[in-house]
Amino acid sequence: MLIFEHSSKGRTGAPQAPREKASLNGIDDSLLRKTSALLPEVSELQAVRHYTRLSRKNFSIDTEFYPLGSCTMKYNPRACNSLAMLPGFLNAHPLTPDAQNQGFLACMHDLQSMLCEVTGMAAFSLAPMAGAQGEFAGVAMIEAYHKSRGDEARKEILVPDAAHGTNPATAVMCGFSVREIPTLDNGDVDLDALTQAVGPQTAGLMLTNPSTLGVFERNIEAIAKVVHEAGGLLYYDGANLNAILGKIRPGDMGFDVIHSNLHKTFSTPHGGGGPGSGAVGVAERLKPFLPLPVVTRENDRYRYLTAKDCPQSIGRLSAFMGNPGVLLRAYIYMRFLGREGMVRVAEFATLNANYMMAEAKRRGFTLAIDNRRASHEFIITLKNEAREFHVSAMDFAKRLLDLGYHAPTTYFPLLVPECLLIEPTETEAREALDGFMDALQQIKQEAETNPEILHAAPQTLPVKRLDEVRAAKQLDLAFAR
Amino acid sequence: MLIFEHSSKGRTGAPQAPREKASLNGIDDSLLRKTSALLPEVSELQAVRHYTRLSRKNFSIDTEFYPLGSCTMKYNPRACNSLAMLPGFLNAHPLTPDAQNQGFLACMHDLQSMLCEVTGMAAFSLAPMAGAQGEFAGVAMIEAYHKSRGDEARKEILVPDAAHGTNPATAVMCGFSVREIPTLDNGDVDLDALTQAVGPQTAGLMLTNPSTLGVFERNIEAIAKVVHEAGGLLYYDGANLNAILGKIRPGDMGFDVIHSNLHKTFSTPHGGGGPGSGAVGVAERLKPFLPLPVVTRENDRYRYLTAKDCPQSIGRLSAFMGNPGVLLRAYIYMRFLGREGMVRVAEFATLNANYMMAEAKRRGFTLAIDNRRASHEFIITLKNEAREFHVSAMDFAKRLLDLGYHAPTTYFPLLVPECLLIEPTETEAREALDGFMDALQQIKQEAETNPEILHAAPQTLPVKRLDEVRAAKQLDLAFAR
Amino acid sequence: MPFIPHTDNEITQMLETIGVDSIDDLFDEIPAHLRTAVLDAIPTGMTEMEVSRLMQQRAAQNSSALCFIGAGAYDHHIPAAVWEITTRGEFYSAYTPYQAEASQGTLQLTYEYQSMMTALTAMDVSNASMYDGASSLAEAILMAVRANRKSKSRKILVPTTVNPVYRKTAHTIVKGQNIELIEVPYDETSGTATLAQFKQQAEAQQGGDITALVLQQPNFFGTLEAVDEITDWAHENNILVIAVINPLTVAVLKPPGEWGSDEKIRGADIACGDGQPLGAPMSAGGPYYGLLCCRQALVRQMPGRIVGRTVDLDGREGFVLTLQAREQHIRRSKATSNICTNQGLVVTASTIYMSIMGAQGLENTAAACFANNNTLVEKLTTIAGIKKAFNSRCFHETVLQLEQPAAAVLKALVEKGILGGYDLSDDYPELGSAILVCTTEMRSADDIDAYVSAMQQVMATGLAGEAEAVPC
Amino acid sequence: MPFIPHTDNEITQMLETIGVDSIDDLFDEIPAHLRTAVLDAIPTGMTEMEVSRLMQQRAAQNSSALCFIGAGAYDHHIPAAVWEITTRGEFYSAYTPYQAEASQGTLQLTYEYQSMMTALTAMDVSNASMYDGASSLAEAILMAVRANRKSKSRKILVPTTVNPVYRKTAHTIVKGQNIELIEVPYDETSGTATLAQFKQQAEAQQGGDITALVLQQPNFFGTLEAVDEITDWAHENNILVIAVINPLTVAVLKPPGEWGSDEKIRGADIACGDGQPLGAPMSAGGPYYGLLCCRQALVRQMPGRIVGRTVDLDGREGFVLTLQAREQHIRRSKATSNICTNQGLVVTASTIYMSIMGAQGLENTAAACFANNNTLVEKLTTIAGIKKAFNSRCFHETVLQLEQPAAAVLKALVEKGILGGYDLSDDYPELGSAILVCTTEMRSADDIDAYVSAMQQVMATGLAGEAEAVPC
Ligand SMILES: Cc1ncc(COP(=O)(O)O)c(C=O)c1O
Ligand SMILES: Cc1ncc(COP(=O)(O)O)c(C=O)c1O
Repeated sequence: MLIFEHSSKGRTGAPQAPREKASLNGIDDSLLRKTSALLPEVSELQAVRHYTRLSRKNFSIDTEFYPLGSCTMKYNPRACNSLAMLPGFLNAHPLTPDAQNQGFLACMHDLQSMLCEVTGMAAFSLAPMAGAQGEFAGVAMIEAYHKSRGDEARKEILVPDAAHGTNPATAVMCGFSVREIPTLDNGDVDLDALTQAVGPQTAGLMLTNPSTLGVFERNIEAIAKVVHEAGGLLYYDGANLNAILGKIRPGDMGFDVIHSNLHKTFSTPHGGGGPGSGAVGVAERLKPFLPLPVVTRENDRYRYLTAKDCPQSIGRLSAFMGNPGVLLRAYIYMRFLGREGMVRVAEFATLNANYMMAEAKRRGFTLAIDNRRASHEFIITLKNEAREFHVSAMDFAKRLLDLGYHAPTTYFPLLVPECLLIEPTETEAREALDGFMDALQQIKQEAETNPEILHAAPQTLPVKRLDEVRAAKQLDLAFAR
Repeated sequence: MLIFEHSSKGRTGAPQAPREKASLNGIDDSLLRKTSALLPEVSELQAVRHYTRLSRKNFSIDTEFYPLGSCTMKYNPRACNSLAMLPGFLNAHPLTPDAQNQGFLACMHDLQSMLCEVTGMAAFSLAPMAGAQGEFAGVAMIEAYHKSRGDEARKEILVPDAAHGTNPATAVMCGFSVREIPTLDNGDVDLDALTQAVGPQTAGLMLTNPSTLGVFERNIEAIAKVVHEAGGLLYYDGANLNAILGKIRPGDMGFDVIHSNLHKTFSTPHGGGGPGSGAVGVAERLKPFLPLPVVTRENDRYRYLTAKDCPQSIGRLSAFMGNPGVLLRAYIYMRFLGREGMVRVAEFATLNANYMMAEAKRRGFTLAIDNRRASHEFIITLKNEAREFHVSAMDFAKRLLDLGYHAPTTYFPLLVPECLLIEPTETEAREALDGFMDALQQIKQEAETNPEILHAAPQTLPVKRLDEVRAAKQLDLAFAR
Repeated sequence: MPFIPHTDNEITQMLETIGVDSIDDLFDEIPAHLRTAVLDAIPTGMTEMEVSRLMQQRAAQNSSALCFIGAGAYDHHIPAAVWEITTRGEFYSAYTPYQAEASQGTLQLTYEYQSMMTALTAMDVSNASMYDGASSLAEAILMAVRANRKSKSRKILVPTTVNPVYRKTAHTIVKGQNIELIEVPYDETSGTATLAQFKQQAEAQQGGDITALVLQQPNFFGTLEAVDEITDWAHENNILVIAVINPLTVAVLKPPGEWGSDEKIRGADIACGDGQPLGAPMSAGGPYYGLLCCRQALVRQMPGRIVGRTVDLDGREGFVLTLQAREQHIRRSKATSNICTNQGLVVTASTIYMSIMGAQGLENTAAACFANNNTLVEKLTTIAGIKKAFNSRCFHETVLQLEQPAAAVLKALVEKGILGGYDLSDDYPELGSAILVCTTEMRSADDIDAYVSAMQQVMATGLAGEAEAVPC
Repeated sequence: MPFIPHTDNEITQMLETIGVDSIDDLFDEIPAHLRTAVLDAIPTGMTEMEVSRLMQQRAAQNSSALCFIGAGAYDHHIPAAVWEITTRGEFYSAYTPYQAEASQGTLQLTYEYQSMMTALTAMDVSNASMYDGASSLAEAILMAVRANRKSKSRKILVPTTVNPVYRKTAHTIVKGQNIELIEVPYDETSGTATLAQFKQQAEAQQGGDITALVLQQPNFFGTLEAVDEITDWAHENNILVIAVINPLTVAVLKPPGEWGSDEKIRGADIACGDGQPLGAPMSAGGPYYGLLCCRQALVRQMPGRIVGRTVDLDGREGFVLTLQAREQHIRRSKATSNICTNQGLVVTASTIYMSIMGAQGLENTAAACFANNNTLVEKLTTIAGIKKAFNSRCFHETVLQLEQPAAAVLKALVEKGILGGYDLSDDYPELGSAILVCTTEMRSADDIDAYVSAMQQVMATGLAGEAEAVPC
């Protein structure tokens, strides 16, 4: 039942608003609204009950194991939430003068420094509001860099075929054309193809390492050399930073610019879709181009750098400071971890992934890439099961839901058929991993003996399988009164 | 699965405690614990997930309509929670000097005053930590009052047969014997029986008005006269105060002492069993006997009265100030309501109850007391259904759970066979009342056509009907390792 | 180990299953000489007790002055229920609802959000959110360029009454795609963008081909634009209208879907704005969210996620992400935008907020903001040396011109516990010493009086000499 | 209307169904002359915005001084997860789990609580909570009187090392039932109750028949009682032993279930105490909860609710309230107690707290409290005019005797931001100017140094004359 269906004309959530409506005298009638918006008219209790009940129709980290590859669904410490919501932060107007905002600015400055240290970059801007916006900022900086050198012919961005969709989409938003670079069967980038692809038109290469195939790109130094020698820059998509945190730094691998999805590696909540943060870091030569705002420290006081301080900046990406509430949560999480905790994140995320991969193999699943270390994630391909038993990765996913596990990422990366991209993260206990593998094995047996169970899944959730085709054809995007 | 079953030896919820265990050198070995307590060894995520999931096995006001008679399950405004948990209150040590505790004490003083006004009493103590402790304090004051006058022969407390179990239990705890007074079919106390029962042995009468039968005691003035003339005092069990808030005051009815369950009328959460508050109010003559602490105001400053100030006090009932977090929530709620809101509480609680009662009658149910106004609650008796279809009030209750409604109170008051005591409260919308009545009617039909459905209920909850006999016989009260 | 549950025993067993001796072996594909040594600049880890204390100290360092700043972020009351429910684990720690059956909570809520947002704006379609108001304007412009196939110019008219940071942000984001944002100056008397100015700028362009125009209501100065006549003119000239709105004020102002007088082509084509006033705390600048609505015909140009209602195998109602072929994870380089993660949790809060407030609550709140601003401005302008910059009625913020230097006045006010407004001198030097002063329903009569009396004291003191002394 | 959803339309229809003209008619059985007129002393209602502001102001009036007071309530760290989960609507707004099938969350959690509490105390049975530590002592005494059928005296030995407010509360509650609490003085050198004193008091009673004795560990002075030898003596003399414990310190101290040396009759018979240190904020005094445990044989004398594990119709594990025949709602005047509502929500928090902390976490916390108190006391006693009152090792609070008047010293410390301890002069005049000083794990090395330096300054100033000037 929709909240609108609990409405009763004239009902209000008093006492949440001023009791009376003050006069709007003085505003020209033609500028005023004629009829009230048709919002729900419910009591506070009805709203509380409705949304409390709705919330329970979600899977979430707090209720289920959520091994969603590429998404790093780790535990979101509750203290990160409650401390980021202290009144001193919540009530701060974004245009508060810096002198009255020192507590917040100090956190942001520390966060920039810690991100620099753990990624090996020279400077960071916290402005981008998600990974994709971080990519935008990064690629825009690459563009600005070439332009500042009068190197205007560089109109192409290289992207491996395993890349996330945001990479090519970003390049296009920044005015570049995109060229795809193939990946070898062993998961590494095809270095020959890359060498042939680079040239004076190359603005840069966008790369995730470890890649979305769940393996570490071993030729990273050679790749960097090829791109740099062609005059291009190297962009690091930090979605998989969790796998290498404190183990190897993108800056040391030769990357010129990176974004970090703080909502992945640094455990800010995904919130059912966002908000996130895609903080961007750069090597020295790109520093002048960083998006604003950036926080600097002078004589023990903190202040925002302005366009006057940074005339070459690519500019602003949002009205204020990106997503401060997200940044605070990431900052708090990083202070929890400290330098020693950072390394452990990568270690145990990797241990969990490799353990599950070994178990998957032992239980007869086909790995997309065999005989390699998993990074913090790995891929099972169900192409055999699909061929033999006519069950799809989607069927496996839906059946997992029935068994109380969130499904892994399916059908990404695109080059692996019928794939499950599995990322357990370091915060899950071994029992959860084993339980999940048991479920997967059970489903495999069901696929062999009674594939109908898979096709009919899920059965235990609030709804059965939903008709997506109808949704797209008979568009119903808002409640019609 | 119990939290203990998620344990793994050596696992901890770091970083919640100091990393190292400091030395206990200096404490004699014989005083130290030899082996660690067998508590769960789980990660923070495991604990969060376990208890989040457990919570979802509860019915609650926030998720279901909860028409539990005598319990006043109204909406608990979320702001009462968040404001009572402001750090200034949460971090206050109970022995903070009064001068450093003025914000809290001001709230408590205001709360005392508002309770006096709305109940018509001369003074209030907020010390009792639930209704039963309020009763204890009240009856102890009655005892102290008689003793202070040298009237030591008064050893008996009168209690109507419809009374809540805490009433007789309290009287006994205070050293009194109990005599039950019968109730007439129309719900009023049997005034003749009362008149015969009173005498020089009578310390007082404990009464709820409206009574637990859901009707207003019309002879209250006559009752007061009888008891007072016999030298006894009148105790008001305030569990049903919600029904008359701002409409009639216990003090004006002639009561000498009352308790108010703030967790009912003033909407502090029931919390799955508590905490509550049973603030006690007294007429002038009982003022010296109030339990401590009490907050007073002198020259615009607030302070706790001590035993030195109140030498005749019955004393303390707890180590500190009763349940301040509960008191704060009640205070906040009362400020929301204000004087005009108080009256509306009674009006709409009564409207809802009478509406449901009319609907119940219309739908063919038998009322325990017919042709009277309902207070904020009323009683259906299922004695006919029990006789004809062999279904019990318990069966109705369990089947209601299946249909998404919490059951009304069953088998209380004891004198009505197979009863459902239904209290909707003022915060429920009409749709909820209608939905509940529809469910009740459906069950009645099921009882007539297929009583098995009732006997087998509930079917849709985490467990089916539980074996209470086995629980009491094969005691299993703690996880055995 | 913070948040890592592994016991020694388990580690050993897991390594055995994998077939390696140590965790370090799992990293043997990483070139050894690249391995990170120590992360010196990162402090050592803290317990929650220690972190809590640190953050409490930091939070306490922030000012708790009374806030009279608006300029794009507003200090409104948020019912306690909103964030208590929003931060329930099931909303807080869920991912994007790609697995629809396991995400009906988020999906239904988002559908309800879309329904509320279209009701508020009187537009046909809403998406599930963009990052913030400024970036949603940028996306609206990109969308207009894609949608207006008859126009080739990629020229957008943007009055300077549109929030300056919105204009800057839009510039950052659209400039790579060869789109030109053309400034339209405002009328100095009314502080609004007039139709005449729009016409003049349009005519100044060769060919007169304009792709879209932007109109903010209330505008950055708090004054009200003549939305009807500008919309009519735009539509007569094949110019798409992009409305920038404040979703709270739209509860009482004419919604963008009804702008214009011509019944046939009535309404803005795209509406965007920041959702912050509807339940998001100011929080030093975010997270907020960008609202983005459009006419039905433009839905396939919409960036970002959209939820649709459908049915399951049994015909039961359910909700899914729909029209995903617009998005980067399907369409990659041909997507309508690169956006992936949005601002879902803030939308959750906002949806609960709107449910609890209802239209009546929003209207009363908006009207209270208006009334409070009138009161404040009336009182402040009785002080010698303070006057309104424009002769129009303002909504809940107003530009005041001061005879003392704005920066010095604001600094002096801060010392008296008042955040007195936003200094306009950087963005609008032509206004001289001017500040933008905002009131919401949160500013009580006492607060307003406190401001007025602080301002009286400040203006009575000569501050001219101090103007230089306030660098930040 | 706050929290009332009725629209005018609905009211009319409902009144029609009932068959009355107005809501007022529903109150026509109430004598008209008794009807309340106006509630003058109650202010008019407020919006949430107004209430929030009021409460924020009130909360800000409370002091945020560093807390070195213990004396029964302790400033411990509480993981943020604890109350975030505890205040989920499903726990917060549920009733007592009488409908077991719809309350498995609360019931299972309570069973887990009972399991943790028995593990901590090494007792057989725990109930689901009493109101607080003080009232749980009273109930323990009542229980002992019911349980010790061989004793007729109803005399209870209570050393004065037991928290004075606990003794006062117990007196209030048990005095109606003819029970006598007999004080046992403490040893002035060690600050503990010695066996000799117990014996002396027992012998002083005619017939020597003692029903039970009470022993607090650590006692109110923070010193450690000789629990083994006193328990042994008690059991040899048919005296039940009631332990009063701090459930945090019991993580490292010998649990009451193991007190005594004799294997056969080992252990206290009843253990009680306040659960506050396990996850309840100090909150000006509550809500906390009373823990109450006993030997298996005494379970039918237990007051309060108890949860048992059982099975459902399908044999699946489930939980119910059990042994309800002890309780007032069944047994009425013959119940073990009048208690009904308990402190369930705090128990919920405490259970989550114990799960997250584990035994290791509790032990480390307790040990840190001990170490901090040693450090503080060592440093304070180097200041001239300050000495320890007793020669024993203290746990996390210590009695200090001052050569300046305690009240004046504490007042001077407050002005320096330090809540320096609890003034013992009312309760223990024989100790002269003495304070009880507490440290928990929350007091950092800096905090301790801040206290020491404040105390140095205070003690260096003559305060004698100010003693009178501190009435409250
Ligand atoms: C590899 C990769 N790159 C980029 C992104 C985009 O990040 P965001 O969703 O924060 O915009 C993602 C997100 O899933 C990702 O997995
Ligand atoms: C009529 C009546 N009296 C007394 C009580 C006891 O109050 P409490 O549970 O707060 O101790 C109740 C509680 O249900 C009650 O309904």
